Amino acid sequence: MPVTAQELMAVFMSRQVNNGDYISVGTNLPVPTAGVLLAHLTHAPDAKLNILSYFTNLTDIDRFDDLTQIANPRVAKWAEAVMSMEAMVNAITRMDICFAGGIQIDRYGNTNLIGIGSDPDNLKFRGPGSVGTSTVMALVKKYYIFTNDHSPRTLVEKCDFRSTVGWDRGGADARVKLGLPGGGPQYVITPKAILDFAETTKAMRLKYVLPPASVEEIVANTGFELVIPGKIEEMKPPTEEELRVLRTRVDPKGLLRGKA
Amino acid sequence: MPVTAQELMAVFMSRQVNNGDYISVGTNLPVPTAGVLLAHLTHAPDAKLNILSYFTNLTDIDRFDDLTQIANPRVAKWAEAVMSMEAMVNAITRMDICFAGGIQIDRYGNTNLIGIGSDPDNLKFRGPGSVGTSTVMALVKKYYIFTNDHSPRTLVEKCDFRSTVGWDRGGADARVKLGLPGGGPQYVITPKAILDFAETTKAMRLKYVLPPASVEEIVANTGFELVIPGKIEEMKPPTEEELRVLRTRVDPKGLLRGKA
Amino acid sequence: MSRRNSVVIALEEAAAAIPDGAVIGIGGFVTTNKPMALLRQLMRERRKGLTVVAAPSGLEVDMMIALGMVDKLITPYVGAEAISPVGPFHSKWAGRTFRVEEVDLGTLVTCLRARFQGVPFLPVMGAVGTSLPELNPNLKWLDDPFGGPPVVVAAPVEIDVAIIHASQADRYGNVQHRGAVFVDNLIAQAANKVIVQVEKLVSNEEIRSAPTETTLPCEFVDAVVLAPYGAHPSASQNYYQLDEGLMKEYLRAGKSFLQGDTAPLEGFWKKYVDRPATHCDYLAAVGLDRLFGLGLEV
Amino acid sequence: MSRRNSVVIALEEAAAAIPDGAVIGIGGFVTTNKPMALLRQLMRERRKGLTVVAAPSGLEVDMMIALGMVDKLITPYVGAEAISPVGPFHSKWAGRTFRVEEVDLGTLVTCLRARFQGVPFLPVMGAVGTSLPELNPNLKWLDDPFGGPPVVVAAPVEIDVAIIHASQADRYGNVQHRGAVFVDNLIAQAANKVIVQVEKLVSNEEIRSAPTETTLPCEFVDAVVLAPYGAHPSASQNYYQLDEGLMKEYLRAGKSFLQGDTAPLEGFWKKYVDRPATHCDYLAAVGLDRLFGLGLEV
Repeated sequence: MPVTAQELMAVFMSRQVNNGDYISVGTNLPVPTAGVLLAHLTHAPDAKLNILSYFTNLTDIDRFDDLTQIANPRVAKWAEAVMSMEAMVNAITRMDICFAGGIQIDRYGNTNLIGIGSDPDNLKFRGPGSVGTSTVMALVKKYYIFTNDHSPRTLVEKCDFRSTVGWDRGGADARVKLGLPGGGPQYVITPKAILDFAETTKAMRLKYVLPPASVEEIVANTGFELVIPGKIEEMKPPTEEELRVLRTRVDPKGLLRGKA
Repeated sequence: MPVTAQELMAVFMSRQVNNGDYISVGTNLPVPTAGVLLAHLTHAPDAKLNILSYFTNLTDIDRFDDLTQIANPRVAKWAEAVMSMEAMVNAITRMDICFAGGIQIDRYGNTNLIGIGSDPDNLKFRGPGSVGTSTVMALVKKYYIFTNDHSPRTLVEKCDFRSTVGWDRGGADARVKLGLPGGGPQYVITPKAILDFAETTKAMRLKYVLPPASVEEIVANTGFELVIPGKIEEMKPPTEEELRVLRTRVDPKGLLRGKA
Repeated sequence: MSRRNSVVIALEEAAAAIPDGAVIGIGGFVTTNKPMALLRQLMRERRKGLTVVAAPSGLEVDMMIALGMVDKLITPYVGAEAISPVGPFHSKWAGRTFRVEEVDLGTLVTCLRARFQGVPFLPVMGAVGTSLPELNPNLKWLDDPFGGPPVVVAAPVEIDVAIIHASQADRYGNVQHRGAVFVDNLIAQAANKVIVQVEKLVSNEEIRSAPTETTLPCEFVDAVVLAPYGAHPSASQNYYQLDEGLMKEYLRAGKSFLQGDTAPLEGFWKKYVDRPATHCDYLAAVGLDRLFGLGLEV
Repeated sequence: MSRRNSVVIALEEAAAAIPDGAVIGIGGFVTTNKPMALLRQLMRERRKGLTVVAAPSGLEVDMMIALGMVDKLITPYVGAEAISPVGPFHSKWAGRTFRVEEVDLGTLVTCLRARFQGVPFLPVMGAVGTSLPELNPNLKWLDDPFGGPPVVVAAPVEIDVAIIHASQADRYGNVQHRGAVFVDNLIAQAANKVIVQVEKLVSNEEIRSAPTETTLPCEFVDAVVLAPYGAHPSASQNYYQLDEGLMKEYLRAGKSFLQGDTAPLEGFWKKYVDRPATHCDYLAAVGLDRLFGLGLEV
């Protein structure tokens, strides 16, 4: 079976994880979760996985039956430590990797979970709320923005509201000027593309095209002008080992292959 | 056997405790500890006693063998809860009663555990340090100042340094002006006297004379001008029940009777 | 010797301590450990004008919005994760008017900390550069006296009554979650009164046998209510999983309501809120078979 | 599948990670859970120019002052309670010159919190109206943007290496105190590197059997050192009581030194610090009979 875009997204994520990284795995984000687990079961057995209020080590687990349900209190059975939310908020500055979703994501990686509209008292659509993202993304060493919807509705010129600040209005020193300790967003991961931020402007830039998408399709489905490099590199394909662990242990039911 | 001044101090303390009060019992303060335990074993079975990192209930304990050693990790055996210091610092605004010692105490109930001298880099005597007192006395609902030494060396016109602020430079609104949420010092308890603070000036005032001391002796041994009321009331003597519980259960070895 | 008093009271008595217009703090986390028995009593009595300060919320807050009980909302999330990323009453709020003071979890924690630390404000980095300061009057900008860039600071949020669900407590109010405490300890510490509903009452000796498991010492707890299955349809740590079916029943009814068909939602209130006079009646309406089926897998 | 790595290292290797001039954080509380084995190794090697950030301290800080190891001290207390309200080196400091940045426990906690919360400052009510702002350059006055009186704010304190004593850990660095954690969690979180000495190494399965007992998850721990009786002469929770006799031996020697007789203190260093080449040699010098006699009463 050919490798799906969602599998490529997971493999890309997995490669961002260093052994020993302290990672908070968010709820209801099965693709990033798959990426983190893939890293954990291959090259990052010492990764510290924080799920809800639990610190877990999952390397002994043979296979995961439900990627959409990893982040629920059932993970308590794998816990090595249970933390209060206060302790976890205290620990964010030590965290290496986290993920941010967004109903809107702008050119500089600012995101919005608050709502759509101009009048906050009369929103067209009310988002779920910022959850933990504002504070986590201010402080975590690096983070990844993730969306299942690569469209001009989500990738917008300007967020109606900002629940997290990425690179603000651009520039490599944008976060330093705001005094934010965290390292900011590194990549935006969508079903069509992996995007990064240009070094000096921090404007969003196409890095990899995820098949079957094309550059034209990506440009057409982005609500602002993406930076398109002269030559677009191809993402190194998944190794046999990555694909084997992903398909037999992390995602045996095939959620990322459109089966579950 | 006649009632000693230290027993009167403990009985006075006991009567300040309301049933249900949350009280932090400091280390190495046997007389206030005796007072709190006396209240707990008589009229305040619901008092919440916080000792070191432990929340305890001691009403089931028949007798205490060592009042100087109540506040050590051995109290863990009586614990209902174990708290981190962070959680305890978070809880001070809820605390009803605490005690402050001082190597110097001034007319307005400001205290000093830092040191004696004028040059902080070359102190004549270096105190033990503020321990938890600065923050606790800023926030606790009411507190009591305790000293074993009623002399002009301890009761001074002005502290060389302040580790806690009581009524600052005087006045009923002194603490409100500083924005301190806590209720401030209520009484100063010494082996010679119980002292309170005059309502409007908050200057220290003689309330009870503890025999065998006399008013003259107290005045002579205080390093500033005490407020002396026209008529000095006598402290209601210990009841039979108070004395029985104090001598047979709280202090069976007679530490407060000069025996231990 | 006088005896130590019990703080165990009836659910109805506990609910009576929460008047119209109160600021209530709700513990738990999204779909876990929500104090549903107490909240259902408030729903039954249609408490009005509440300010809700809550940890990341599940559908209980959506229900309270639907019933018109909420005047002001301070919570970083309302939804049920994969079951429902947003609740039905997110959609243009269905005409329910109330104010939202936007916070993320870090900001909420900061507001609660400011309250119980007795400080007038605390800095919160998570709000810097976001829309939160525009959307929340409790947030202001402040210069850094140590020379760095300005920061956002948050004012204290005070709670009248905190409502929390936990695994067990003794009669004196020593509470153990037997698992994660979530934000419950902070909500309790920021509150003037704390009510905890528990699956089980245990002896003081049992509490003392594992004092490090005590998550809320009796000092922080004013009243304990016995409410087995009291978190249903949310999950209860160590006791049962969430009832996805009942949540979906509510979601369907809510969505019908928004499309103009009010009957399913009226039926839902009747069946699960208004007709059962007591918590036990509610459990009977759900069905014991169904409840037992939610037992935790090994 | 790659294997998870052990973080257990030898005491000497751990001490080598602490250079002259380091900012060290010392855990424990007064006479309990002091990381004496690690500190004795630093004493043996006469580490110089240290900044000591410590929870309320016992005589270990007094000893380090006596040995001239301390350049700067940030701790709310140095003493041994009833045994010795102040240590010998409090008296005019015996000619040892070092700076003290005055803090109380609330201020210290605030400085540590500012560090790991990533904020430039945090208000601390305990310092308002006291001498602390004059005596500590990390404290400054700031106006309240919400209109209240000005407050004192504290800047972050950063720690290079935290040194902590606990009951047990697994090979991956999951640490359990089996009792109070004191300020150890905050000192660890404010530190760039965390070394924990433990009475006992246990299996990961034992840790997992009681995950709520884990006080420092492996995320916060860089190295674990096995050091049974490693807190001696301070007490170790669940293991042994403090050795009052040995503390008094030190106090007598220190007081003689201050009165001009240097021999007893020199003898103390020789016997307990310099002659024992290893932690086990130290335990032998103290005597196993004596150590076993410190076992906790029931």
